[in-house]
Amino acid sequence: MVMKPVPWQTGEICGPESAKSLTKPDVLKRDLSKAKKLLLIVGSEAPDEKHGKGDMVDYAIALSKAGKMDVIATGGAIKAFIEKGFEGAKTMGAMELAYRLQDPEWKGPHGRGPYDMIMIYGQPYYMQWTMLSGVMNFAPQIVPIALGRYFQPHAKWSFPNMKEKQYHTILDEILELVGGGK
Amino acid sequence: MVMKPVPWQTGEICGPESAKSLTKPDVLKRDLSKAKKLLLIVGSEAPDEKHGKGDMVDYAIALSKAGKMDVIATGGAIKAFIEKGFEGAKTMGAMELAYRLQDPEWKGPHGRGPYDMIMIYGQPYYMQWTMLSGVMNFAPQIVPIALGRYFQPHAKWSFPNMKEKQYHTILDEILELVGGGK
Amino acid sequence: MDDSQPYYGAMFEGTSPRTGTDFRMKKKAYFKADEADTGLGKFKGLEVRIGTIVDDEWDEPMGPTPMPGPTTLRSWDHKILTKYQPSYMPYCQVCCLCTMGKCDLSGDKRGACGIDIKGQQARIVLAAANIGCAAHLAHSRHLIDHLIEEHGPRTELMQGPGTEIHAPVTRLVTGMRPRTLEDASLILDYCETQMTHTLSATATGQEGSWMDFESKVFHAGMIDQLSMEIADLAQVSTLGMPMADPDAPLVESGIGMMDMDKAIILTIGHNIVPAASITDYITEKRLNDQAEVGGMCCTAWDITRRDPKAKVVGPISWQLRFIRSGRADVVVVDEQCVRTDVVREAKKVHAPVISTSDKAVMGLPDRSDDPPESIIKELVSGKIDGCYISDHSIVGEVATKVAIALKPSRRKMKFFPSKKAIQKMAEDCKKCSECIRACPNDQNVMEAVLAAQTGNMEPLREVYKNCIGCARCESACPNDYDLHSWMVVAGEADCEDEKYMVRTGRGAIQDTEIRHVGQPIVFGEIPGVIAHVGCANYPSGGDDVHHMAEEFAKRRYIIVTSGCAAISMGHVRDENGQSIYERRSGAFDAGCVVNVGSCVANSHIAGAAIKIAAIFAKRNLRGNYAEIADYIHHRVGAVGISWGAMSQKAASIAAGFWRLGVPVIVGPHGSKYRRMLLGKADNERDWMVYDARTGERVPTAPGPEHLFYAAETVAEANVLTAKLVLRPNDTGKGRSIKLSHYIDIHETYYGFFPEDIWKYIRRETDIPITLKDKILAQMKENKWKERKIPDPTLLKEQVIGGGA
Amino acid sequence: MDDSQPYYGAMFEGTSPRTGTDFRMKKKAYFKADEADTGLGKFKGLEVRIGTIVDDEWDEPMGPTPMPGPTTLRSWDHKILTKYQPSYMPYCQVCCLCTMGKCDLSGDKRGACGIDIKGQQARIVLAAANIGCAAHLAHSRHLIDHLIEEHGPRTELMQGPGTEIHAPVTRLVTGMRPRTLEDASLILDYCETQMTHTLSATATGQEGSWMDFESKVFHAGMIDQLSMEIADLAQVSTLGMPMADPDAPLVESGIGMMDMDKAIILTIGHNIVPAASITDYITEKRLNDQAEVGGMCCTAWDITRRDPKAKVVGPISWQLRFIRSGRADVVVVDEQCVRTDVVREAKKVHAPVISTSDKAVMGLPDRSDDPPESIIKELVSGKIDGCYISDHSIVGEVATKVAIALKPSRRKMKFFPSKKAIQKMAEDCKKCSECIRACPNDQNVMEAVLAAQTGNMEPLREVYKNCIGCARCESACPNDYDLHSWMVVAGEADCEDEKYMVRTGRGAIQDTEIRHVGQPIVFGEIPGVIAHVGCANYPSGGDDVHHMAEEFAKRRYIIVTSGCAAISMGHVRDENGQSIYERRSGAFDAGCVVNVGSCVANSHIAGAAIKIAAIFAKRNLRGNYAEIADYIHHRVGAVGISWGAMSQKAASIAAGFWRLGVPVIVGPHGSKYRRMLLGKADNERDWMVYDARTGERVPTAPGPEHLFYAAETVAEANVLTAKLVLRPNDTGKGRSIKLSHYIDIHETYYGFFPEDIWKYIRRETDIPITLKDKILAQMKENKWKERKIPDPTLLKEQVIGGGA
Ligand code: SF4
Ligand code: SF4
Ligand code: SF4
Ligand code: SF4
Ligand code: SF4
Ligand code: SF4
Ligand code: SF4
Ligand code: SF4
Repeated sequence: MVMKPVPWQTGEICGPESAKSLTKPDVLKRDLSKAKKLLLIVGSEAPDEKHGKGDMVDYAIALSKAGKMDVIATGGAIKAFIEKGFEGAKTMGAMELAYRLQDPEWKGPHGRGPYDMIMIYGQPYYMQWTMLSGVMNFAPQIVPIALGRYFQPHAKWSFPNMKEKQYHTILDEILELVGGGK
Repeated sequence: MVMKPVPWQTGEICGPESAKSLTKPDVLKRDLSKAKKLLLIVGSEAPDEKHGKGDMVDYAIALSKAGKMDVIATGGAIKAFIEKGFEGAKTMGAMELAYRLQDPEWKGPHGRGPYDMIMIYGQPYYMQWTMLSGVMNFAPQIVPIALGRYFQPHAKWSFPNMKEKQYHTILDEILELVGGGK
Repeated sequence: MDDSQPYYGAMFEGTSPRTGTDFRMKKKAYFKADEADTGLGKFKGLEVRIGTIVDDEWDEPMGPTPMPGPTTLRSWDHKILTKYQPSYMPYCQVCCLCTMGKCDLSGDKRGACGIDIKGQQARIVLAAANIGCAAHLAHSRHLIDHLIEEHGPRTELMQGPGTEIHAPVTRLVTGMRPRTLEDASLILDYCETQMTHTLSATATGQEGSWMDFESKVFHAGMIDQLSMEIADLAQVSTLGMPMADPDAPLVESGIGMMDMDKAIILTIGHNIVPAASITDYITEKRLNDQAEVGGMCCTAWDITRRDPKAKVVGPISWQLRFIRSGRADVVVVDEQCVRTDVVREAKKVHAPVISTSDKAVMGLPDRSDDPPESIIKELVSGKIDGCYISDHSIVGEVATKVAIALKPSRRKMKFFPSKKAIQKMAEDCKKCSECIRACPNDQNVMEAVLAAQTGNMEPLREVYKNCIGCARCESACPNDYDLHSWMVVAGEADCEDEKYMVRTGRGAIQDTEIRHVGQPIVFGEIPGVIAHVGCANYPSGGDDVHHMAEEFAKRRYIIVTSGCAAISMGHVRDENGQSIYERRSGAFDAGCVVNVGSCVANSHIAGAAIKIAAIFAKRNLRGNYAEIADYIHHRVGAVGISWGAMSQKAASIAAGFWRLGVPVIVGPHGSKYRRMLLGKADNERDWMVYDARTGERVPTAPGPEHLFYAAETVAEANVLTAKLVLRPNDTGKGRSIKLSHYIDIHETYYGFFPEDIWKYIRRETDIPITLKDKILAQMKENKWKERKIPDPTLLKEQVIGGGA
Repeated sequence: MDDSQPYYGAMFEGTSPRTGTDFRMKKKAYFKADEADTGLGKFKGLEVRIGTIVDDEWDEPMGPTPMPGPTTLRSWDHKILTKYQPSYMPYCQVCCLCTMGKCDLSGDKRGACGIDIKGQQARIVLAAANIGCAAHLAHSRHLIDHLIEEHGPRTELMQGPGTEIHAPVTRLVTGMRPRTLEDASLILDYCETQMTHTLSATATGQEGSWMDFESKVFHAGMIDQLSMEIADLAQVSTLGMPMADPDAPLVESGIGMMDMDKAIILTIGHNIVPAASITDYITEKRLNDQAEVGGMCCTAWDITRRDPKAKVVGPISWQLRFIRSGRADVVVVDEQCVRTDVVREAKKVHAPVISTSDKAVMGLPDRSDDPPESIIKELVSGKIDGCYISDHSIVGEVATKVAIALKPSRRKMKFFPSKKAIQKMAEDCKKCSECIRACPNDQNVMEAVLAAQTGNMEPLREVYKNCIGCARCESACPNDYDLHSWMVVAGEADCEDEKYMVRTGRGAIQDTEIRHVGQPIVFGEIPGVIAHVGCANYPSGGDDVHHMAEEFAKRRYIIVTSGCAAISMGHVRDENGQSIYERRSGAFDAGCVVNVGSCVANSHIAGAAIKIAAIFAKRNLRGNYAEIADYIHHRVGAVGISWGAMSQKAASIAAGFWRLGVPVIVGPHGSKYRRMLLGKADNERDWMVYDARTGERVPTAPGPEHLFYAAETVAEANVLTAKLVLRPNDTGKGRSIKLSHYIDIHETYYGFFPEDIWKYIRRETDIPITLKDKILAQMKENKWKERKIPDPTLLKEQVIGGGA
């Protein structure tokens, strides 16, 4: 099932609505150009996941800078941001976040919302699945983009269970796109 | 959703297993060449559905002859076969059939089984959906091919919610394939 | 002592349900006599709890299984389930019941709890049966509580003249004769305990075997049947309903029957209590010329049973069309079969909603403790969209006054768009097919909308006829078209013309009627008893129910009916303008159509079958479940049909019949119950029975062939019905009558002579005379051999002399 | 008269639960005195049904809501649900509950019954809560039936010394003091009725509003809590378990503790009755040197409560590893948390299975009526894989004799493959990832298998540590590898080393203990009561539970625990080889670890909170639910944590706490319960309370901030826990203590000083002294203003003088 846009955990089928398979960064262009406020959500697994010479927290920092995105760290990932000296991240619980995003007027902990696009990775697969279900079903104003390696059906765009190497390559391409697009 | 391999009735999502989209008859070749005993199952809606100059019962008769397939008519469709003077069809209930097919030694009313491939159309969409679920889950020895216009996720092969015209064209192509293949 | 046997006061202590020892002999010693004295001030409470439990006047000996626990009848269930094995058609391959999931159960995978896909399907069936059972049981409990409150616990329970064996299901299951409301309450205690047990088995990490899940499904069904009998018994005894009356009144029915010159109160649901408060209020205050009450679903039957001036609007699928039409000035909902968006829908037509049941509060503000005048004011002013009133005694006043107050202004409003407006709106149709894809009946709504663009409303009208009124097409439409309303507008004329007379529910069947037909039924000379029950999820309109009923009534089968099916059956007029109820008698006899009443009354259908065993065969009923079920299964040619079976309740009702060995047919949507119970006609071993006279195992023809079956079409249902009435015990004459009908129906609907007649011929007398040659030829071809007609049973213990 | 009030014998007639009129004044006249005489022979049965119901010796006045119906507490629920709104995360966008479906509920679509996706999610939550409640309730019923049978209905209920306020939940909910088993039975009648009502609301066409579904979820949770209290009360009273004993014995625990020189009987489940029959038999026949009993799940606690020689093998997720290890010579399952494939798994290691519960018969042949000797013979010979025995009294003999007979031959068998063999088999791995995709904890099983190819077992051992023992990886593997067994082999040494001493369940909390800690808790000086309960669906091993408990115990919070969490908590040894139970006292006091016992015992945790209100604040409990819940919510800094919450039972247990206003945290898998109950900290209006002294509406800090929350990590859970213990009623000293801990924990786990401290400062005395400068700066930055400390309540009627 690698490289197919089917739920990574095999039982986690959802409903009729399902994400589009993100295989080329370019497909995001349209949505990116329409988005006004972007939020990057980074979960507890990010510090332990390698990317390039650093980890997925470093990637978040880079992405945030490139795309001028606010960052919310969940599940304690904030500690890694702080340790890396990054000031732009705030902490919130994943479940709180999934809830508050449903409010189209919610300004977020940075006070700069409401957001109309989120990029997300780093929570346990199944937990992100439920978070995104909340967003998909009750926050239609938000375009959710899942940046984890495995397919998240409740996003608008999600990688189709990428091979590891390709995954990291496309992440870098997205970083470029986001940076270039703004 | 026309021309996409998603369940026609939008709520009828199934599980992780789902049919492959049948858009070219050729893809059936492999399965057809492996199949030893074919059964054609025709439901109650067939007599009312046009195809070419006749209806889908005429198509069944042609297909049965071309592919030397036994025919079982469900829900009273048998009457149309008899009225058309076709002798090769037997009648059974759809639910009985879905059950008996699960027995790998079942010889069927023609006494010529067990079947290892079925082609099926003509039952109400949702009812065929459940029949095929029984087959997919409990009759792994059978390759089920759905020949209705709308996508049946529990088949092995199914049309992806075809446009009407294309649908009838591909049916004719399949007829040819089946006839030619044997 | 068997631990699975629950403890019910002093009733059953010391009694093993397996050994069948007479429980009255076995009172335990721990009740001290002096305690009865000390607590003299407390007697009132105490005394009430017992009533007729210690029934010293009943000389029928106690059978082996009074008040069975969840596994007491397991061995009977296993017999049935071996003969009719579940055919699972998973409706979903995953399980989402706990947080170890979702578990993928496809292929031979197991869930994190160890369950496999068959176990899972069976578990879901059990969950559904429990939910269905809970619905009736909670309804029954509410009724009993209310009636005890109103009439006192010692109020006698009656089923009417000629029903000496009253409450046959209760006798059979519990070993009790319920004589008072207090007894009824005790029986519900038992039911609630059992339901808790069977529901608990669905929890993660409990039952694991599909067979045992299914056995518990049967148990839930039996408990359901019991709780329904109690409910109807109680309401018939206290609320002035017809009592086992074949001449129950004809009442008006259909949308066109509602008198729009009066204020209209629409009642929806199943619980007579609030609705009765309305009709009583209207009668008492002599407001009949100002207001009238129409019912939908079972409440319709129960209000007309109590007050024949009330009207039956239609079955469940008529809810939306009727509310949307704006005809109702106030909508009163009680419980079950209520559209969950009723408040939203009624609001569109400015009709307030009064919720009267704690099961369906619908988010409405609670006004239970307010004085009626203030509630009325709030509702009439539109300050609130509706309210919840738990005190039924004030519902009548509030609903009536509100309706009368609102009527004048509401009659000036128009709620539906004109055909012109529809034509205009239709022009923007996106041709996206979403309406078709959303329609459970696969109606081509889009085509109809496209036709409407040109002013042709006929296709929309056609859709209306096959429509179950679910509005899924609407909510799927990206243009937010009120598609269902459009159909109703297209079918306006049909609506107005909906005027029928239907016979309201008569309640139980009389012993005298049974005495009259018991023998011809058991011998097969009345070819069958066909019960049309349940909801209105029809694949193509309600007329089908009438068609099926008429097909068999005219062949002198006994037709019994209840619930929405009974409404639909009456909604067809013949060339003389008469409904089936006008044409046919309401007696339990050949060719008659017997409406027992609302869903809870359908327990009388089982009751009739049980009484046949008691009256004709003189079998003991008391706590004697397996023997009686075995009797019915082999001798009583009854078939249940629930053509529009929809809910969990229909599932549990069916389960009650399965445990009695009575086959049930549902319409094609019933395939979504995701498991059938099917026999294998060609598997001779499956049709062996003991001959009770000799103990021999003898083959019989496959009859009834299936126990639960979703038919694709009316044609299939009719053919199957004719076949499912066959029973091993048929006499030659009975068998030949049944076969003639089967052959005739088969030829009519399938176009050819059935090929399996020879299987059902045991000896020459079985052969229908007029078809003798053809059948003899078939017999010869199939190497037919003569068989004996056994005294059939599946129970070894039924063999005379114990089957040694 | 409120119709939603059910009728319970003579108990409550004439009493409105809303008005609170003393019910003893209101007996109705329909009980005729002479009837008490006529039926003298029947008294025995009658008398039993009542017991202490008419409790003339209890001078506590009846509160407003004895035996509440499904909507009686609705207005309280709505208050809570407005403050903590559901955040739904649909686990499935469709509904498959009836045959009008499946309905697509995505977007703003509605189902054919009119329901929308929020209503549907709430309905599923209600169904789950009902199933969970049914599991405990049916268990409770079984216990009570059995104990009445065994000990008689007048057997007194006791909770032990210092528990004058026994059964606080029962008092609160029902207004009754249950004094005998017979009373307990009556209370279960009430519970069963309520559960039937709430379950019925899930049927198609009943409740429509998410708010009302959720209110019924709370109702089911409350009923669940009540039934659990009754169950534990009954077993503690009769089965020789510790009674509210802080010094309950330490018992042996862990796989390594099992003495393989003896025959091993493994008991799995929740119902002590069959397990007790085994330990009793062993003791009676002096077979302790030949056989020993180990328990898994709650049965483990309950057998060791009865017999400290028995052992606690491990939590639910240990089932498979222990069975597969072949150590158990016979497996006895009762009910709940039993792997549904236990027969299949036990068969692999030639261990017969005895099912003892009608909830989990597992398809086994029924041997209930056979003599023990013949059953033993069948089981020892392997003729049957196991059997169902409903008569618990013979289970002890059968299980023990079978285990002893089988032991010698079974000890010679080898059940696991060698590491070598694993290495060999691993070579064929298809690298298909299916094992990873199947793993609920996303374990990289494939990598571990690939490592095993080279003989490196360490990765498999790592997986073992994070594994919940579900075997989904295995059933997904196309090579049919016994992957879970491989992990166990890789972790063999860890297994052998699993040797711990754990304190068995003590039962209730004493009034004297409450008297001691009531004030410091309410004032906030004991910073909180943290309850670790529930199942073992841990995201990364059971050590986390120990870690969380220790983190707060060392800060002098009171740690309470029960069920599998209590086992996991004890399965970590410190540098001195001691478990947390050895290090810390079992008293209900600061820094102690209180194991109340099995899951049903966790009702004592709620009981303790309720007793604080009664003892410290002298509030009346009797039928006074809303006031007490309001009290607890605002004053008792309790938090429930169910880190491995898995089942429907965990859901209903949580719901019981929600209705009491106590927040619950679950682990990340808990997100699959598909709805949280969340507050909005920044929404000032949500945190307004009445000041009971003045009637003013005053703002408070958001505490507790959430009511139901799935934490992603231990870090998040710890930070949240520290915050959720905050209560509006904290004194200055209490608040400053709580805040110090919150700050410290926040800095430890999140790496920075929390930014919201200023919100929780009401006046300067709230500021932790050592951090004063930092906090003052933060206050200034946020334009802090002084606030008053109210006497907080959400109930207008609690305002002195009625809140006019
Ligand atoms: S109940 Fe069993 S199959 Fe269902 S989700 Fe839970 S573990 Fe999986
Ligand atoms: S309202 Fe009628 S036409 Fe529309 S989806 Fe439902 S059944 Fe089909
Ligand atoms: S859903 Fe609406 S817009 Fe689409 S085809 Fe149907 S009527 Fe037209
Ligand atoms: S028959 Fe079915 S749909 Fe009709 S009222 Fe009864 S339960 Fe409801
Ligand atoms: S069982 Fe029903 S609710 Fe659960 S995943 Fe399947 S379709 Fe969805
Ligand atoms: S219960 Fe309602 S939403 Fe669910 S399948 Fe039935 S009609 Fe559809
Ligand atoms: S048994 Fe352990 S490793 Fe395998 S799927 Fe279950 S949790 Fe994962
Ligand atoms: S599922 Fe089996 S074959 Fe596939 S990767 Fe895992 S261990 Fe290898």
